[in-house]
Amino acid sequence: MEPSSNIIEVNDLRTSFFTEEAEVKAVDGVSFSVPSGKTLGIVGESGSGKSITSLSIMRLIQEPGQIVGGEINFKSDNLLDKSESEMRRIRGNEISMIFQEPMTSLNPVFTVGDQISEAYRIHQGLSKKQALQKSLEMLELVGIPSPKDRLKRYPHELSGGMRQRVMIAIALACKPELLIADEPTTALDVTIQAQILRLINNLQDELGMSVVLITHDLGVVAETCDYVAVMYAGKIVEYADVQTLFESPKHPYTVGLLSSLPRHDIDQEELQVIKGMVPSPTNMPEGCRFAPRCPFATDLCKEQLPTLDDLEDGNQVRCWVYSDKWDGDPEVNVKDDYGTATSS
Amino acid sequence: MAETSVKTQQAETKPPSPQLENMKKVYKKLKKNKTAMVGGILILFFIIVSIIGPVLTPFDPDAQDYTNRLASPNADNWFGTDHHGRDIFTRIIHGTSITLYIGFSSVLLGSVAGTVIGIVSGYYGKKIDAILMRSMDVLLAFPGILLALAIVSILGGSLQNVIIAVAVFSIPVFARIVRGSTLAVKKLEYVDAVRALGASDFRIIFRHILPNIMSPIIVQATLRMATAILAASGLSFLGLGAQPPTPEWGAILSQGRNYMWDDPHYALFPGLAIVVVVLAFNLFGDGLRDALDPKTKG
Amino acid sequence: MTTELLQVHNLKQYFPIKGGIFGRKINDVKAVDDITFAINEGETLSIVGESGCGKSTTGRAILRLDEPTSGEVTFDGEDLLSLNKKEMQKKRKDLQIIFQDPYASINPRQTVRQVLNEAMEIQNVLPKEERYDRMIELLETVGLGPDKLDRFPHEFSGGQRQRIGIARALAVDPKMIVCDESVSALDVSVQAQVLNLLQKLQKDLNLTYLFISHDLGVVRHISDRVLVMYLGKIVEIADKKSLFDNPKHPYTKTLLSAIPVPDPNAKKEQIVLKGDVPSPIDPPTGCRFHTRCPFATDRCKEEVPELRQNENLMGEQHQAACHYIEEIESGEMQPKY
Amino acid sequence: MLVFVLRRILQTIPVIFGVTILVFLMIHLIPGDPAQIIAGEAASDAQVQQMRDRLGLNDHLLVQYGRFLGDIMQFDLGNSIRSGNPVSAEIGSRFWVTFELAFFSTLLSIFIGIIAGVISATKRHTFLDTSIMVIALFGLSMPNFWLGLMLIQYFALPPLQWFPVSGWGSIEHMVLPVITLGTAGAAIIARMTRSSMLEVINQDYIRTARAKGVKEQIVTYKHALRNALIPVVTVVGLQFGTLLGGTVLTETVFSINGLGRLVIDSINARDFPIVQGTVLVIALLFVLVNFLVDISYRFLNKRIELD
Repeated sequence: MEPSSNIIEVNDLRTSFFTEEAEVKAVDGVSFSVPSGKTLGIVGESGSGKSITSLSIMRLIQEPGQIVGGEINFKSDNLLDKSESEMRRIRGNEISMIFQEPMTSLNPVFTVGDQISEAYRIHQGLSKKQALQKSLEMLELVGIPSPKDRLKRYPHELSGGMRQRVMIAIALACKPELLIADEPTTALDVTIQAQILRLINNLQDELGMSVVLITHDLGVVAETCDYVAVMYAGKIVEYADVQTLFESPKHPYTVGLLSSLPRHDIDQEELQVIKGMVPSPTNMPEGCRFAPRCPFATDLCKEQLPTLDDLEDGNQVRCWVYSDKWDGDPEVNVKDDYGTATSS
Repeated sequence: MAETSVKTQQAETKPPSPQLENMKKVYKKLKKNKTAMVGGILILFFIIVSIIGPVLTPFDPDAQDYTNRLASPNADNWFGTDHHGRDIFTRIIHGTSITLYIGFSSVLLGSVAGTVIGIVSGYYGKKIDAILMRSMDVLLAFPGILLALAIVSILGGSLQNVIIAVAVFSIPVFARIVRGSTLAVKKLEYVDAVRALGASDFRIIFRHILPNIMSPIIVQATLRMATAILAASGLSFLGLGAQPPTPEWGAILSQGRNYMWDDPHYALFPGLAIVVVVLAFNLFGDGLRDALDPKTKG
Repeated sequence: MTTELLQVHNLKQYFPIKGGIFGRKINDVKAVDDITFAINEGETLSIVGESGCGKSTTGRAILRLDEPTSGEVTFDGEDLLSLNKKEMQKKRKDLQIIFQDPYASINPRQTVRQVLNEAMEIQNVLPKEERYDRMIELLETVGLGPDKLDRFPHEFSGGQRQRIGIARALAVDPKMIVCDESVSALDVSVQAQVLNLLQKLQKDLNLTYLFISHDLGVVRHISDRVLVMYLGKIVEIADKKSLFDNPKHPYTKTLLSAIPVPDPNAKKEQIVLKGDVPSPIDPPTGCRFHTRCPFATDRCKEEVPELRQNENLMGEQHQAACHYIEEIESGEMQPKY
Repeated sequence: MLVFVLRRILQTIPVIFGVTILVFLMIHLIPGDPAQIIAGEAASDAQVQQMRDRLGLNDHLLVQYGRFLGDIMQFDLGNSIRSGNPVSAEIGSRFWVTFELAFFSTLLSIFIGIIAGVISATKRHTFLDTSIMVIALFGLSMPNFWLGLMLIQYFALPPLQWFPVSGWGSIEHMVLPVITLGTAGAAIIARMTRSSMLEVINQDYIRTARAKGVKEQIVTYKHALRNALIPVVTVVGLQFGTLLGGTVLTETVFSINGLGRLVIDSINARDFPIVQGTVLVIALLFVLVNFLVDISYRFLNKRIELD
């Protein structure tokens, strides 16, 4: 793999929401890149800023939100420098997006066929008839039974799983190079989730596209992604390839998250917990944002924000434990000591 | 959604009652809403005028002065005089309380009856619901003012009958809104939770449903004041409501109509008074709706 | 010897569908269709399944939050469905519920104090003077400080609200609690806190749980026994270990295989089912899973499989509703994908 | 769809019955002896008795209602006390005037209301938006009889005299009454359209359209407006009813010989058969309009299952 062939590179992205009282920094200096043809998973709990990150890439942030800084380099062009009409040519054509709620993400008053063909008509200037023909092929591709009949259906006549397939058909209609999937299976049952994930995976291979998968489900990440970025309170706290991340998680948050997850495939005595709760975006802690919940936190953590640094084994971690400045127990091993640290 | 945690502010001091707390919040939101404040101040102004206005006016609303008939607005008679030489400004001031009284009592009657019907219908459902809602449909089949007209034509034209008529045509409006809200609240898990605790229907309705549907009722009642005042003045204008020489605004307007050609002020001012008071309730109702709507951020 | 605290016999919950010109009943949603099971005192029985399988409906029917169409629900030796309204209201003291949505399950206009006080008032658990101390104790039990007593729901996070919901249920000293997707809406880190709390409470107070969830990870963690539902029917019931290590029904197997594991090295064969869950209005004949089952035969289309046990293949408490448990196990029947 | 239409018809029947019962009871709800009241204070006992016979007031209430219903079926609404003419004829001769007035006013309010509402929503929080909403609020707050009088004052009386003061027939006659009657409706529809647009614009499917690369104008006018207008349809239906009622005042102000004035004149003359008949006709017309609105709502709103 050539290291330079990243389809997209996000540098120091900052997106804020401006309320009457304050600026809420939903995404606060996020950087990552997606190697061509690969899948990057962005995981985080609610309020971590993962969805806002994805909408920022599409430049679909609505009032009172605003991208306040950073770069989004897509194929060596900075998307933040593009005009709105240039951006429109990219959306749905070179970069596409699917969303969490298949029930509400399709327009209820247009047929499935209308909604898929619109993409062809905008980006490829096809006639209505040609566009419908292409839409039909697309419905077949995403595995919808009796596609000819479904073309004339309205969204409410389809099940959740079928609607998500239609969403995928719309997104992939113009064979984009990058697909952003924002919690695409969260609203679906597990057996349907398995279908949709497999479909995205197969189509990724077939079309050779790159995928950014936003999710809160660590299982989904482990099964579908090549690289993982863990977000917490508007920042990336850890980035690694999927093997490394799950085998040797470094950041206390990642470790805590993994050990608080009840699993169906192995027995666990008691779940480790991360104490407390996600800080309010209007009231962020000063130093490391995880410090108030972190069992290892020292004064340094509470005062200064660590940077996202490269480690030897390929992880990038935003944690003082791994720096020269660390003022706590020098012998500490986050992964092994997490349980004992929380109970004390 | 971001989870918000609120910092401990007052661990020791005794907390205010929930109702007070809530009202404070609504008030804070209202204060930010300029239109609502304008509406609220206007309403307050009209209420004050209706109480102390009659004392302050220099003229007797019924004092006739044929030497000073149909005078145009001037320093003494700000709004001019009518065909009996009565001061129109004084008459409008005296009419304020009548207007507010009609609006308030008809809305009160209509909202109480409508709320009872709506809650019973929404909470118990099934047959009761079907029967009550079909009856409401029948009432709604008569365009508002026509229903009021029919009622007044039966009972005869008087202030009291206008109130009854306007109240009756408000009932189905409230019943429908309350029924819809009741159905929505009834589905919420906290209602199931108190049912699961063994709460009686009475408790569920009065402690858990009614307080949580008050917002739409209050908003509707405020907006309905506007409608009621318009309807009542319309009936008086048609000669079927308050009868002369009562200084009711619609009635004054009705008489002023005969002198439009030469004395436009006669019909202008009572109409303006109606516009302003109706506008006040509409403004305030809109503001209340925004303030009470949990969806709008405060 | 364990005693059965709750017995459910032939429970059916049909919701009528009205339609046609006259708006009369034209069909039913067969949400729960003739299920029988029991819960032992002090244990946690979980019901798992995908949306629309009838798991929540079962919980609500047992509590008579919706009146069941038919069947028998015996709780602590008493037939709940034969009680009149007043008697049932009294009985609710012993049988509580914790809901899914932490934002909808507490009256937004009540403070924690009012919520807890009302629970005790309805069931007349304690004299007025003693309630305050009990409330403080309850808050402590669920891990909230006494300073939270006069707060409103909107001042709490989702996890904290769920703790208030638990405190409300505990306020009347119930014997059994139905947890209806009680941790589903919470983030993982908070979910673990609430799960641990529920387990601790069970131990301390000898509670019996009926735990309804779609998350098999959570279910494995909290249950003693597990019941799997599909389209209103029980397809498999077993003790936890047996079910997760040795699932017998093809649906259970697919369900387990479909869940992503947070371990990229866990090589496993994933069975991906075709199609959607059929409508519970006109469920498939015979075995309801036959339309999606890779092993289905003509027999499955016609004959409804009963829950049964095979001593050689499954544990004592393990039952599955499949005609071909043995044939699938021996490899005699191969899946047709 | 057919099933829905048939079912809706079936649901309308009890409402129509309810309407006829109420209208029938009108005359019986009058305090005192209806025969005495209709015949007049000065009538002799014999005259009252005669009136009683004429109205059939001696029969059982149910018998009277049966007769009333039977008569309605044959378009027989009795005879006017004043003129002696059949009520149906009196109504028939004026029906179209009122219908035209209400119809054109509805058209005007839909046209202006929707355009103003959409402009307001798309230019949200601008001066234009605020102005439109302030005007709408005034439109909503003005009694239409006063608005009518003011329009006459400034446009029909000297010096402008652009339009006739009263009457009905030509386009010039129609302008002022239609504005008078349509203003409140336009205001309500504008407000409704605006809030509906603002709600729709936040929906997930609008985000989908944007993510597809659809132009903002097309997002607004194709994806959003189609959905936003669905709830507006119901308001238009209700507005038509309010308009029908409002004709009473408008016709009085402009001296238009329609149903509204007929009602007022008849109330004043205690000509109850006419009042009854007119109220019945207007109510039934409103029921019919609501029925049509419900069907078109169903037709527009794809989300509702055709159960």
